[in-house]
Amino acid sequence: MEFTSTVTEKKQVVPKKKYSPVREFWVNFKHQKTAFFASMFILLLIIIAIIGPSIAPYDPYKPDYDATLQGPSSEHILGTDEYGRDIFSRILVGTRITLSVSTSSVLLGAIVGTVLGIMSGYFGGWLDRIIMRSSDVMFAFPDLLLAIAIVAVLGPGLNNVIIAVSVFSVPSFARLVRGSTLEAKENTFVEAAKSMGAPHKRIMFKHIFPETVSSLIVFVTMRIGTAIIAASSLSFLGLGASPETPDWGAMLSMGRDYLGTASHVVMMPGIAIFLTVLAFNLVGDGLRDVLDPKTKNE
Amino acid sequence: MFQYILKRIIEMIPLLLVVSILTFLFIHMIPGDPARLVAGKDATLEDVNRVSIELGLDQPIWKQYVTFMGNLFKGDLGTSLKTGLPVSNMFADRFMPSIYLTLLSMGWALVIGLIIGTLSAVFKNKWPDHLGMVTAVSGISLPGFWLGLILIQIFSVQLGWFPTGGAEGWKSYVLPSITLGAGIMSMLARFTRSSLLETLKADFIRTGRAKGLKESSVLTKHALRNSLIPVVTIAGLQFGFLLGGSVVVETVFSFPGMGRLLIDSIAFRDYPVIQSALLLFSIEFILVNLIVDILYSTLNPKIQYE
Amino acid sequence: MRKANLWKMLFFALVCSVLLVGCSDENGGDSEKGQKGSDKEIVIAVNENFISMDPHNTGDTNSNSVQSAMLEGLLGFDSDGQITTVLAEDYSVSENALEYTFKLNQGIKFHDGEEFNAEAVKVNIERIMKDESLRLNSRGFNLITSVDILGDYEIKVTLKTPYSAMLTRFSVAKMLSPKLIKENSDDIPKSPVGTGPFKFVEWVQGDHLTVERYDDYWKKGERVKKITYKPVPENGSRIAMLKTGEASVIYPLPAQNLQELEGNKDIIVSKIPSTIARYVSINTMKEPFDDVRIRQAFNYAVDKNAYIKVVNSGFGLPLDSVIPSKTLYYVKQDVYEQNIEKAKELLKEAGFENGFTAEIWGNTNSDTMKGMQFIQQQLKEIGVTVEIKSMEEGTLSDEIFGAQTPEEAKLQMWYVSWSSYASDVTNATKPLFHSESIPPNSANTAYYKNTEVDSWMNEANSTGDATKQAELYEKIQSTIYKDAPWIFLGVDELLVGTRSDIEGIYVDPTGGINVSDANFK
Amino acid sequence: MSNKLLKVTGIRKSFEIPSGILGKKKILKAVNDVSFEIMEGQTFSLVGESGCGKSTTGRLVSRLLTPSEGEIWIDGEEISQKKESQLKKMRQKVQMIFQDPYASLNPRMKVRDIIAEPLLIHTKLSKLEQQRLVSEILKVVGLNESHADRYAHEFSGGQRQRIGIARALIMKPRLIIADEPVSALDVSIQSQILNLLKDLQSEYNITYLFISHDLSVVEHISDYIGVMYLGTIVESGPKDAIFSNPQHPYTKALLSSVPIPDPKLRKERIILKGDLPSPMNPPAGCPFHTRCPVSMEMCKTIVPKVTQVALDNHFVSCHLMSS
Amino acid sequence: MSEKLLQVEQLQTEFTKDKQKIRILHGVNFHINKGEVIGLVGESGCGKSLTSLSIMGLFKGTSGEITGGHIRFNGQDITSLNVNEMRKMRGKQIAMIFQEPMTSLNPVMKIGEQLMEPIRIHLNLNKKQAKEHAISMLKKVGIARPDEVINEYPHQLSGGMRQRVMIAMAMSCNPNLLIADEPTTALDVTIQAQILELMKQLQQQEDMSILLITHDLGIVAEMCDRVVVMYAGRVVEEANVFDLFEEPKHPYTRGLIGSVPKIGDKRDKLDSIKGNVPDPSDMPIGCKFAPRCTQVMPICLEAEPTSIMLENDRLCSCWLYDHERGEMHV
Repeated sequence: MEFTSTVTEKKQVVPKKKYSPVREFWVNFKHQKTAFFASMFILLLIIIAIIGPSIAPYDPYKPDYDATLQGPSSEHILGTDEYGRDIFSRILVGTRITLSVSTSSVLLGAIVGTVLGIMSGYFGGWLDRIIMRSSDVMFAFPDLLLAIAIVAVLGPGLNNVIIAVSVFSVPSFARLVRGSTLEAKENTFVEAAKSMGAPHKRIMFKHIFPETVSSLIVFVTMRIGTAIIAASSLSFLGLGASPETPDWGAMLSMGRDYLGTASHVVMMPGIAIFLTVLAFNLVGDGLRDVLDPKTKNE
Repeated sequence: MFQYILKRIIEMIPLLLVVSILTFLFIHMIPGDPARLVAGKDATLEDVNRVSIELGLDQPIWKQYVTFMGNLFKGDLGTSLKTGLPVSNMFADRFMPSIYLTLLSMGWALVIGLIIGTLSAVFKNKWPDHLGMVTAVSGISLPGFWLGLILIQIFSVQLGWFPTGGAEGWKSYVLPSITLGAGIMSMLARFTRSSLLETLKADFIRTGRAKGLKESSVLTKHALRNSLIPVVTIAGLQFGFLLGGSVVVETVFSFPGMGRLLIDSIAFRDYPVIQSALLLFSIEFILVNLIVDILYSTLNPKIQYE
Repeated sequence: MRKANLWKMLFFALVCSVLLVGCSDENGGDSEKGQKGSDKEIVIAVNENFISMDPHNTGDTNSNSVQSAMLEGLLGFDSDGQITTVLAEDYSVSENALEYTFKLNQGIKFHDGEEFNAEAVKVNIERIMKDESLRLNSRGFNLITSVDILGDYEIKVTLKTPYSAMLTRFSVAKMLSPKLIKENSDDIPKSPVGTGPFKFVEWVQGDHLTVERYDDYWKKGERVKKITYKPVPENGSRIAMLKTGEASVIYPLPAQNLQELEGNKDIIVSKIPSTIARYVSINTMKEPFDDVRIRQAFNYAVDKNAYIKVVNSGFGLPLDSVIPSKTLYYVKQDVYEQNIEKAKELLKEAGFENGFTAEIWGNTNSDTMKGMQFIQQQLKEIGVTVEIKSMEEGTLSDEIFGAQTPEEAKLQMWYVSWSSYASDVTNATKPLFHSESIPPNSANTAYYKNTEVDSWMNEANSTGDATKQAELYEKIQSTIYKDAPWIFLGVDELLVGTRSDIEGIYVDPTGGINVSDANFK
Repeated sequence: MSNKLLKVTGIRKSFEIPSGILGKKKILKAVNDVSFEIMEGQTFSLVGESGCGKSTTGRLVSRLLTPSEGEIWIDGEEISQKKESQLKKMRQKVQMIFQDPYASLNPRMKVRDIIAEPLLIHTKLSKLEQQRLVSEILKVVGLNESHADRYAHEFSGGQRQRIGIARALIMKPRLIIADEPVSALDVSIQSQILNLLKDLQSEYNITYLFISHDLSVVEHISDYIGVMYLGTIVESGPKDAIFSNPQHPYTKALLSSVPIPDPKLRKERIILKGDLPSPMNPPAGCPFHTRCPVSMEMCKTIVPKVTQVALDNHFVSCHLMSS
Repeated sequence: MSEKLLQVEQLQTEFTKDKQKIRILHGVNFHINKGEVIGLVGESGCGKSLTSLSIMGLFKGTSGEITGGHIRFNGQDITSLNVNEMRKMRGKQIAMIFQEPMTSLNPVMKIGEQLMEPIRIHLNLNKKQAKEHAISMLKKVGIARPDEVINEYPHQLSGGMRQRVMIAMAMSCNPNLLIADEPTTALDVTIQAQILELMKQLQQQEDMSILLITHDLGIVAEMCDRVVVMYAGRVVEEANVFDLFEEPKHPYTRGLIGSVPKIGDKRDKLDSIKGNVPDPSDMPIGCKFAPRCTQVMPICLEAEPTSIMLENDRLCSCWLYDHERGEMHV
């Protein structure tokens, strides 16, 4: 057949650089300076999360009642808290808890939300209506009451904080994913799969889900920031992690009484939270520019 | 239009009924016995049981619900278990300040958010964009109570410009509304930016330029209005959240709002107050959605109400 | 509708919101608050919302404080928390502790012009007697069998059984205008009418409550024109208000912020020993806490002075008995001074050389969480690992009182505090240590059961003889202290911040704010 | 050759369209009493302007949609109301090719997996066997093995459409429903694909239901043609009959509207007035009467019946014919 | 008649992607006489739309820029105009209509408002006059109830109506040149026929020049006086419409015409051009069409042919017609 020549036509031209999707993403992402820098910061955080306990200069739990509320000094570079614990060590050790609580709660929320959202968008009809109306109710329902209920039923503790925070994010994820599902459903390749007789499960997870991934990733990074703040707000209301845990949010809320007298107790974890949330949001912004098909093309 | 609004309001009723049942079940499922809390720490079991009967808490839940709803239809929100005051009385003083605070926060967040977002989109990838986005993202990244406490330290204690709290006079609204609006402003700025960037790629923008329009009129007359549609959605959603009150901001600024009342009531398991407050929030939420829909139709002529 | 220009609408919305706020400004009254001069007002910032203005149904200190500006009882408390006469000129108790006779002051009028007399007292007492929903009803008043008017200004109250705290109750039960009770009882929780130095003006829920000088008050004196009470839950905000002068008095003054006020000549800080005992109750029926050595070891493990320094920012006294020092019949005990060696030895004797794991419960209050962490740190020294479970108040109370029998109880340790009137030693002991008070019945969360102590308490309650009571309470205190059903921590010292241009305001050991002589200097 | 592979009789499909946010639902009659049949190995084309219901008809036949009425017989089996679970056999026999080669291939799947997907769904073949079939089919459509491990977005439009065809071919279908398969392609590529489709037909005896708006393409590929207007077939018949002897005024106008790529043949066209009526609010009587240059009074009220024009299966629905 | 209205000379246009400049137009040359309809044909990606955007100076919001050559309009080099001067030119002297009448109109503005914008800017009319003018324009393009239509929104109109509105808008200031970029591609054939008819009619009425950009050779044959064929950012052939269809010179043009199915055409197989359009960032050396050409010669793979004037004022860029060098290498 004459078409075979299509293959040979490129012989005399320089081989074209066609990247795999992952590679292409990476190349584009590197151009996003701020986002790239922010993601390096997050990488640093992850490293700290892993090795934090071993590089911490002091035992983050060990009190020293003779050296409480000391300002930053050469001995304690970020000062000490109300029990004389080294704030720097606590922040280092707390990185793991803070990051894992926020990421796991967001991921949990994302998983549940995604499944609900895809089903809602894909099947439509009464299922859609039920899921969407319930998420409306969830939106209207004060987060805190939900948190209290969850913590009340499950008891306090980090795991339950994770559950509580993830429950908050389920409706948002469900909506987001439903939106992109409705969009993805319009793709002819979905129809093509249907015409081949592909089962619903395959269509939903093989064909539709990947279409939602890029907006999901963007949203996840942004939600992680929200989750850190949500978890710290729970601490503020005393519903968070066990109080001795060097979770940044808990440090922030326990330390707030000392804002006037020993402000470093609040400022240091506050700055840590701020920078981390900022970094996640910047990465999310960058990812959006790279991944979102709507803003991607020049 | 009027018919449409009426229809929407009628549609609210079954939804609210469902919400009321759900919330009623929900709040009764949370552990905690208001009778114990009413009776006091030093009360004996006997006292607690008596209080329980007195407050009608010994009744089956459905009966309590029927009583509550019955009173509600008579316009009676019930009596607070904690204070013994009519719930409507407790809401009266807090409702308007909450509304004002919400409007103010929303107002400035909308104006500044739109300005930052527009500038960022127009100067995409130039310094105003970077500056604007860092400002915006910072707004999201600051924990509310931290920002609030720092604002108090600077503007109340150090500079003495604004009171530390309360809800008397416009001055006392300044700091809480900044704290509350910061996150929303940021979100709106970001949405405005991306939405505007998208609109600026639309064909009709090119048409506008092909007509010989000035770039400024292309932006204001053609691009901005189109890009407001998604922004309105986000704004509406946030508005709904704000109306529910912000516990954190209300606590930091000792602001007499609905959020703190709700929290105090939750802590006390003050069922009638919680129930009424949740119902009120739901109504607000639905009304805000309605307003957003109407705003939609003014922004987007494609959507029509028949 | 579609014609409407969006920008116009947005602008309109903004203008509206500004206007609305502007209006609220006018409604909110004058903005000149906190200025000097006795015709101005004093602003008092407290840490929590007021719950109710019904004096017969109040359990919280702040509501009591506000009420005390407007209402007075037959009896009252002096600045040390001991009972004095107020509306009653004199009183007597029969020997069998069943009959209480009051002679009333004359010429006193309620704010609404009603006269204060025996009839008015009877209306008040009968209200409490009959209405079971009132908090005071279950606290003594349901024991009343009759209220007899002996004269226009003399009245006798008879009890079914002796109740040693009855005098304290009469001090708490403030008198309301009989007209209010009879005609507008719904208004009682909102706007009470009494005989006090100030009368009710307005209560904006969640924001403030204002009272105004009652010019016909029966005790003459110079007083400020107006007092406004504001609930300001955030510590930092309260202290900021004091500094900026927005508040003339703040209570409680957060101890950790005291340093901020150092060298500030405009602010006077006063320190009052309180009747608030801080302790950890230990479930004495649960292994291994049923061994007194373990409990004593815990007590030896804790450094009370460090506790006061770290948790209470240096303000407080060690709890050196089962009741605070201001409480009636208090007797100082031998304090368990911190002695890690001894504690470890006790543990070893009890068979826990290598320590064990225990759970401590508490509410979500930041002070509680601080205290629990401290206990955790201290017990770690003797090898006991403490897990902190902070629970939201309602849940916590369900967890504790949900257990119908001691066997069901999951509670091991509870970080908590107790406060009673200085004059009310019964309330400071019976609900906490009497075996009848074991949950769910009442607050004996140590599940402390000592038949001897039970009988001493019963005896003390049924006698009107003060010497006898003092004797019994001495035995009760020393026995319980040795049994160590608690980790005895400290007694709070209350801190009040006052602007230096204010006089005549003091806080009593229970935390009540007395303003009857409040004025600008 | 005389085996009827597809027979469609009287199918109808309506959609409910919510209008506005709360308006009353409107009924869109997308397909309104459509009947036709295709002999095995032949090409039947549905041609018409946007909104005429040709694509809906295609999707009804492929049972992506369920008809409200009517029968669809494929290879002797009636499938119009069968449930998805009962359609497995039919799905193997009938494959689709779509208009947009960009959207119809999952951008996140390798070409290999795209083509093998029907095998994965319908067969229990081993990975190896699947891959062998894929390589085979790639050659058939003019691609080669090295293309299999790339992603669809790395290909040009024509190549993508080849991938789409390969996917349709792999199950060795009897019927291919091609919905505007070349309208998104450049002319030079369009001819490649049309030629390929023709070659495949003669090689594998495939039957096509070809859907297009482009009369010149349709003329080139079809054996039989059905001209659709507002949900109904107004004229149908063998290609030559339709093109050389069009009877329905709409067919005539349509033919006349097509610009001929030859400046010497510039001619007076029949320019229809107005726009297509909304299918949500179709005119009474003959659906075409609002734009028909020769409409009569009766056309406004009476729906014309189908009449046979000549012996060779040429049918027209027009009052001009029946009178 | 042969007065040159627009001359495009050696036009080069580039885009920047990932900091790399990609040249899309490589020295495009052609001209338009007054009152002439020129067809610019080629497949997607050949640079025909970009040529029109270059003429209009519509690069705002893209990274495109003109990096070489001149565009003379009435003798004036418009590539040297500043932003403001160019803006005043757009819509007044050169107007443009686009492919998608749906998205080319602002969905949230009334037709009247959008129509009045260029009128008010360029003709200095007051609101009332502008409105009258707008209504008259709508009448001119055959819209039945112009008074109502000006108060309607784009979505309330059909595709054909919208394109009429676009034409009315473009024609409202009496431009000398109308650039129509695939004006009927999104429309149905019967509507397309209406619009083409309208354009023809208006062109004759106003004696306006039209640059008609299309991929549809049928439309070209129907509408144009002269045809410019583009391939890979270059003009490969230019000729009178009759000559071009009669005897296409460039192998590409020939392939293009051969691959279009014609009604009444009895060929069983269509001609086709093998392969695909090359990627602009990855162009072959020599003649860009060489890899797909059926008559490729060795020189084609080495050097790019230049434009050669043939009989009847035709131009063609192909080595086949360069009798000196072309034959040397055969």
